[in-house]
Amino acid sequence: MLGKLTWAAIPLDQPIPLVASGVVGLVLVGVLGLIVVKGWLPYLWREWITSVDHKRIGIMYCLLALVMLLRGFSDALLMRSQQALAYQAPGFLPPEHYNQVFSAHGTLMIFFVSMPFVIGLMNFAVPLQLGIRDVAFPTLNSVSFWLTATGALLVNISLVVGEFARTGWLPYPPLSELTYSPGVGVDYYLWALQISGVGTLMSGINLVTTILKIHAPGMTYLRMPMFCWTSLASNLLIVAAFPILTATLAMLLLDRYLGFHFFTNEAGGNAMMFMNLIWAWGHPEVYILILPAFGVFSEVVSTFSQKPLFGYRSMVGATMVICVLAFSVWLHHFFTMGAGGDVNAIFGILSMIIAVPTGVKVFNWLFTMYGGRVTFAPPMLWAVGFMVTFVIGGMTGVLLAVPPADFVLHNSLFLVAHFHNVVIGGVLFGAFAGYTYWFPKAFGFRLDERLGKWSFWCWIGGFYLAFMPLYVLGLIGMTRRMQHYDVAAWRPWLLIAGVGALLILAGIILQVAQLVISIRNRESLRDLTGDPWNGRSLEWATASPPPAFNFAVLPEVAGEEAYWSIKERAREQAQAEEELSYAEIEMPRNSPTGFICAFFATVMGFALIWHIWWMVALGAAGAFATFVVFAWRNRSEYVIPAAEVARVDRAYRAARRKAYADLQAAQ
Amino acid sequence: MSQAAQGRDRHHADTAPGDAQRDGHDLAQGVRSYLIGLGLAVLLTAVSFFVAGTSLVWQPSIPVALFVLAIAQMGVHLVFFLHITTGPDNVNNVMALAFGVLIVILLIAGSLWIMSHLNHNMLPMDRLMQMQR
Amino acid sequence: MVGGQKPSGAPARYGWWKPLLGVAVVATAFLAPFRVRGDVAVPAGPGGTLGSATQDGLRQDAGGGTPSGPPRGDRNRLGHGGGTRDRQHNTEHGERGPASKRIIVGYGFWIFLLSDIIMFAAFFASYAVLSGETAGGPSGRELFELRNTAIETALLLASSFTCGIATVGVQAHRGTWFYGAMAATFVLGAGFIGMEASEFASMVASGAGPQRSAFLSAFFTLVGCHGLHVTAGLLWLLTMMAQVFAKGYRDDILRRVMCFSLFWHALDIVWVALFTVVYLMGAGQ
Amino acid sequence: MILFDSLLIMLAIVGPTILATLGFAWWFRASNPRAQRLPDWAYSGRIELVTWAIPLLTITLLGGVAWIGSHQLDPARPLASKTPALEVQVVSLDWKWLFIYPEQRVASVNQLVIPAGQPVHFSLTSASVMNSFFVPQLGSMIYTMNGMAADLNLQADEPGTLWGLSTHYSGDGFSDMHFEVRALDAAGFAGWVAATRQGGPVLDSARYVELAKQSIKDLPSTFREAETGLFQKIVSQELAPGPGPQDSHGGQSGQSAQGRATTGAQTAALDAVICITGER
Ligand code: HEA
Ligand code: HEA
Ligand code: CUA
Ligand SMILES: [Cu+2]
Repeated sequence: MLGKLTWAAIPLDQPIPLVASGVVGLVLVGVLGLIVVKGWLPYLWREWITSVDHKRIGIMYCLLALVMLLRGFSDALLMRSQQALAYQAPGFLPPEHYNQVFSAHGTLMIFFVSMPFVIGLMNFAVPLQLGIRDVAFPTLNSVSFWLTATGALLVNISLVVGEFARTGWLPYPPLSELTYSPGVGVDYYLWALQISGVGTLMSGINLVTTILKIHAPGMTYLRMPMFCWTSLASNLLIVAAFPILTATLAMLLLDRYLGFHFFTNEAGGNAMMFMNLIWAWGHPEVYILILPAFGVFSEVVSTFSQKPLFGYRSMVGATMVICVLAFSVWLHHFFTMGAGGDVNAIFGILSMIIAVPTGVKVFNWLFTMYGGRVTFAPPMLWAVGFMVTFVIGGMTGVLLAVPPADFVLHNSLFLVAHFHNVVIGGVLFGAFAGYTYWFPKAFGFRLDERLGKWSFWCWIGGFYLAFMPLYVLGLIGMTRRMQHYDVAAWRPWLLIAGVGALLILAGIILQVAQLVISIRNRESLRDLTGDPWNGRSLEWATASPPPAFNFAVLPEVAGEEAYWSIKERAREQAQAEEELSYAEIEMPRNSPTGFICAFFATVMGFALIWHIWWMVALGAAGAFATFVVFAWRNRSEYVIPAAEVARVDRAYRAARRKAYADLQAAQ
Repeated sequence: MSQAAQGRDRHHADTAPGDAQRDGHDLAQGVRSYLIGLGLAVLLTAVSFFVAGTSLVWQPSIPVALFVLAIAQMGVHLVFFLHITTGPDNVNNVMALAFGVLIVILLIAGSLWIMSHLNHNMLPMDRLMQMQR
Repeated sequence: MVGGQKPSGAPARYGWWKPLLGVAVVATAFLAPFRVRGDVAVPAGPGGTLGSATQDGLRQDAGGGTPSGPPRGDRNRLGHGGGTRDRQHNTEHGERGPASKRIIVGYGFWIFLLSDIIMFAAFFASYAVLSGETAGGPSGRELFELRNTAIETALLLASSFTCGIATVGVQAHRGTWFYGAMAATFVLGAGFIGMEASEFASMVASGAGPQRSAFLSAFFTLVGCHGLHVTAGLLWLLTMMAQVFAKGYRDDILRRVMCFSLFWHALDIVWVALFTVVYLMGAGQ
Repeated sequence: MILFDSLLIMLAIVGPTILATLGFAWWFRASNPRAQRLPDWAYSGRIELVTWAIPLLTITLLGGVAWIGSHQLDPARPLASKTPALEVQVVSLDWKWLFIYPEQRVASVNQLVIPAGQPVHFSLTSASVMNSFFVPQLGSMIYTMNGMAADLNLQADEPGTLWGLSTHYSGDGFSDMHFEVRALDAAGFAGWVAATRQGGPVLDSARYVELAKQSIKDLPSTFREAETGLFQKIVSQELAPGPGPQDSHGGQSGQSAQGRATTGAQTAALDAVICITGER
C-alpha cells in the first residue's frame, strides 16, 4: 500500500533530527495557523498564489531563494564545524550524515538558491526594462515557479522522511546506482530536479520569447538594456542545456527504477557517459547563473557612476560569445579521466578563451566608472566587491583549465575555493546587488543603507577569511568531501575558514535585520518618485511598486538608455508633461493552474520516490485533469477600463511631481 | 501609419514558425507545398532504404550516404512542412534553429569524440591482450 | 533473430518500396479533389490572410478581406493588451512594439521544439556511444526488421502530410477537411504506435528487453521516447479535434492547432534521424 | 611548476585589474572634487581594441603552455628513463586500495612500496565505484573506474615516505581511503619483496571476493602470492564488481558501524547548530 515507506523511514531512533524537524513542522503549522486566523488566506490566494503577474512571480522566486539560502547556509556551517572538529576524530557528523550535508548544500545552493534568485530577478526586471506589460506566457510562468517550489519542497521533505542523496551535488554513477545507493536519497534528488527542471525549462522558453518578440515601440535589440541581453543569453543557455540534464537524469532513473544499463557496472553500461552528459549541462549551467549577475552589475555600475555603460556593443558581443563558448568546454571537469593530450588540450584552451570576453566585460565596467561620479550605495558596493573578488576566482578557474595543473588540483579544496570564489563573489553578490537595487521598485521603499553597508563588509571579509585558506589547503593536498582527516597541517587553515563562515553569518544576520528594520521604518524610507537611484532604463519610468499593467501607455523608446533620454528631453524642453491618451488594457487573468499542478507534482514525486504506485497514478491523473481544465477555459484575459488606467496613472504622476518638488524645496 | 506603409509591412512582417508565406496564400497553394514536400520526402526515404539494403554501392560509403540523405530529408521537412525559409520575416526562426543545430552538433560530436578517446585509452579488451603475461 | 520472420540470407532489400508507393498513391488521390475545390471555393483574397471567407459562417475576421484593413485575427496582438495602438504587424526588430500573439505563441513553441530536439540529441549521443555494448546479447543487425521500419516510416510520413492538410483546412475554416485529415492523421499515427509497440513486445518476449544490455537500454529509451512523444501527440490531436468542435475556429484554438502541427512535423524529423541512425545503419553494420 | 608559471602570467594582468578597480572606484567617488567627469563618455575604439587584445594575447600565451603541457605531462606518457618501468596494478575497492605487483607476484593493501629512481607504470581500475588515485608529491592523479584500465606513469626520485589518497568521493568510507607510500632504494625494494614473499595469505579470486566487501580503515597488509591475471579478471568483470552495502533497510541505506561512533559530548555541544537545519 505504501510502497517502500515504513515507520523506519522516519528517524525515530535519532532524536536530533526528529526534534529539529518537529520544530520546523511546528513553525510551519504556526505560520499557516496565523495566516488562517488573521484571514490572510484569501489575500494570499488572490494576490500571490494564483497571480500570473511577472513581478509577483519574480518576488516569490527571490523569496524561495532566500529561504533556501538559509537552509543551504546552515549546511555550510555544519560542514565548517565538522571539519574544524574532525582532526583525528570522528567529529559530530558521521559520514552518512556529513555526505548528505554536502550533497544537500551543493544541490540547494545551485538549484534552489542561485537559480530561483537569478530567474526571479529576470522575471521581475526584464519586462519592466523592455517597457512591456508581462512575459509572453504568464500562466506558464506561474506553473514554472510552482514546479520549482515543488522541487525545493521535495528536497526538504527528505529531511524528515527518509534521507537525501549522499552522492555529491552531481550523482556520479556507479555510486548513485541502485547497487551502491539502495536508499531513497538519490531518488529524492532525481525527482526534485526533474520536476523543478521542467519548470526552469519553461521559464527559459518564456523569457527567450519575451525578450526576442515583445518590446515597447522603438526598443530595438540594440537598445535593450544590458541586463536584458545577459538574460537572453542565460535563457538561451537554459533552453539548450536543461534538456540535456533532463535526459541524463532520466537515464539514471531508468537504471534505478527499471533495471536499465546506461551507467551500471554490468551489461556494458558506461559511467563515463554520465559524466560527459552531466557536464555538457553543468558547465553551461554556471554561465546561466553568472550571466544575469553580469547584467545586474552592468546596470548598477552605470547607474551609480551616472554614466552610460562603456562599450555597449562590445558587451553585447562578449555576452553572446560566452553564450556559445559555454557549450564547448565541458570536458574541463574531467581532465583526469584520461582522454589523452589532444582532447584535454583542446578543451583546456577553449575554456581559457572564455576569459577573453569575460575580461572585456570587466574592463568595460572599469571604464564605465572612469570619469563617472561614483556613489557607494549598497548595490555599488556589491558591484565593486564583485569585480575584485570575481577576477581572482576567474583567474584560479583559468589555472584549473590548464590540464597539467588540474591533474594535481582536481577535486582539491583549491577547486572548492575557485567555485565559491565565482559563485559567491559573482552570482551571490550579483543577486544581492540586484536585490538591493530593485527592492525599492518592487516595494516602494528603500532598504536601510547603513545596515546594508555593514552587511556587505561582513560578507566580503568573511568571504576572504573563509575561502582563501581553502586555496592553501588545496595546494597542500587536502581533497574535497572529507568527513575527517589526520593531517595536522590542515587544521589551522580549517579553523580560520570556520571563523570566516561565522563572519559571513554576521553578514547574513545583518541582512535579515536590514530587511526587518526597513519594513518597520518603511514610511521614512518611502520613495514616491519611482526612480530612487536616478536610473537610466525603463523600469524607473513607472511607479514603485508598478501597477499590474506596468505602464499606462507603452513608452516610446528613442535611444539606448530609454528612460535617461526621456528625462533628458523633459529637462531640455522643461515642459509640462503632456497629457497621455489612455486606453483600456487587457491583462491575463489569475489562474490557480500553477499551484494545483505543483500540488499534484509533489504528490506524484513523493509517490515515485517511495514506489507508491497508486498514488503516482492519482498524481498523474490530477495533473492531466488540471491541464485539460486549464486548456478548456474560454477567457484568459480581463480588461482594465481606460478610466481606471487613467486614474492610477494620474495619481502616480501627481505623487511624483510632489515628491520632486519636495526634493527641490529641501535642497 | 500610412496604408501603403502598412501594406509593405505585411510583406516584411515577422512570421511564426509553421506559418506558410502569407502572400497569395490559399488552400491550393498550402496543399501544394505539402505535396511537394511529401514527394521529396518519399523519394529521399526510398533512396535511403534502397542504399541501406543494396550491395551495388561501395559499402563503406553507405553510412555517409545515409547521413547526407537524412540531412536532406530533414531540410525538406523544415521547408515544406514547417515552413522555415530564409526570408526576412523568418530571421528569428532561423537563428533559433541555427543555435539549436549548433548545440546538437556540439553535443553529439563532442560526446563521440571524447568517449571514443576515453574508450580507446581504457578499453579493456585491447589492453588485456597486451597485458596478458 | 526475433520471431524468425526474416527469410534466411536475403538482405532487407525486398518490398521496401511498396508502402512508399502506397503513400504516394494516397497522396495523389488527396491532391485531385483538393486542388480543384481549393481554387474554386476559396478565392485568394487580396489581403490573403487566414480564412478571409468561411463556409461555416463563423466569420471572425470582420476586416480580414480588405487589402488595407488589419487582419483582426489577433485581437490580443499587443502581448497583453495595449489595445488601441495601431501596430498590427511588427518586424522582429521591435520597431513597432510587441509582436502579434500568433507569432509569440508560434515562436515560443518553436523554442520548445528545439529544446526537445536537444533532449533527443542527448539520447542519440548515448545510443551512439552504447550501440556496440551488447554484453553478449543480440545486436541491431539481428533484431531489426527493415520491412517494419519501412512501413512505420510510410505511416508517419503520410500522417505528416495529412496533418499539413488539416492545418490548411482549419485555417480555411473547413470542417470536412480538418476533421477528415485529423482523423486520417490519428489512424496513421496510431498504426505507427501499434507497430512499434508490437515490435517492442516481441523483442522483450524473445529476451531482448532493455535490461539485457546497454545497447538495448539505449535503443528502447531513444525509440521509446519518440514513441511516447507520438502517443502524447495522439492525445493532443484528439483534444484539438474536440476543441475545434466545441469552440469553433477561435484564434486561440487555431494557434493551438498550429502548435500541434509543428509538434507533429518535428516528430517526423526526429524519426528521420531515428530510422537512419538506428535502423538503417544498425541493420547494415 | 607549470602551475606557478601560469599563475604568474595571469597575475601580471589580474593584479593591475584589481588595483585599477579599486583605484577608479576611489578616485571617481562623487565626493572627490578633483576628479575629471565625463558623463557621456561611453565609447573609445582604441580602448576597446586594447580590452579585447590584452586578454586575447594572455590566453594565447597560456594556451600554448597548456597545449605543450597537456601532451608532455600526459599521465599515460611513459617517462624517459634508462631503467625499464616497474609495473604496479592498482585496484580501488570499497574502501581501500589494493596494489598488485605482477612481476614480483606479491600484493598489498593500503600500502604502496616502490623503488626510488625507477619509473613506475601503474595500471589502474576500480572494483566498484569511481575513485581517483593520487600521490601529491609524485604528480598527476587519475580516475579509477570499473571495467576500465587507466595508465599512469610516476617516479619517486628520492627514497622517503609519502602519502597517497583517493581524491574522488566514493561513499561513506571515502575519508579513510588514504595510504602510505614508501619509496625505497633498489636494494630496499628487493628486500621488501623478499620479506613479503615470506609470509601472509595468498590473494586468489576467493580471497579477492572477500576483500571486495565494504570495509573502512583497513590496516596495511600484504599477500605473499597474488594469483596471475587477477587484475585482468577484475577489469574484464570476470570477477563481479563489488557488492555495495549489504544491510539496507527501509528507505535508509546501510549505515556504517564506524559512522555511528559519535561522541556524546561533541554531539551535545553542537545540538544547537543541527537544530537549525534538522540535517541528519
Ligand atoms: C551557489 C552556490 C554556493 C554557495 C553560495 C555556497 C556558499 C557556501 N559554501 Fe558551498 N558548495 C557549493 C555551492 C555553494 N556554496 C557546491 C556546489 C558545493 C559542492 C558540493 C559537493 O561537494 O557535492 C559546495 C561545497 C561546500 C563545502 C564542502 C567542501 C568539501 O567538499 O569539503 C563547504 C565547506 O565548508 C562549503 C562552504 C560554504 C560556505 C561557508 C558558504 C558560505 O559562503 C555561506 C554562504 C551563505 C549564504 C549563501 C547565505 C545566506 C544569505 C542569506 C540567508 C540572506 C539573508 C536574507 C536576506 C538578504 C533578506 N561549500
Ligand atoms: C558561476 C559559476 C562559475 C563561473 C563563472 C566559473 C568560471 C570559470 N571556471 Fe569554474 N567552476 C564552477 C563554477 C564557475 N566557474 C563550479 C561550481 C565548479 C565545480 C563543480 C564541481 O566539481 O563540483 C567549477 C569548476 C571548474 C573547473 C574544473 C576543475 C576540476 O574539477 O578540477 C575548471 C577547469 O577548467 C573551471 C574553469 C573555469 C574558467 C576558466 C572560468 C572562466 O569563465 C573564468 C573567466 C574569468 C576571468 C578569467 C576573470 C576576468 C578576466 C580578466 C580580468 C581578463 C584577464 C585575465 C586573464 C587573461 C587570465 N571551473
Ligand atoms: Cu572511465 Cu575509462
Ligand atoms: Cu566548467
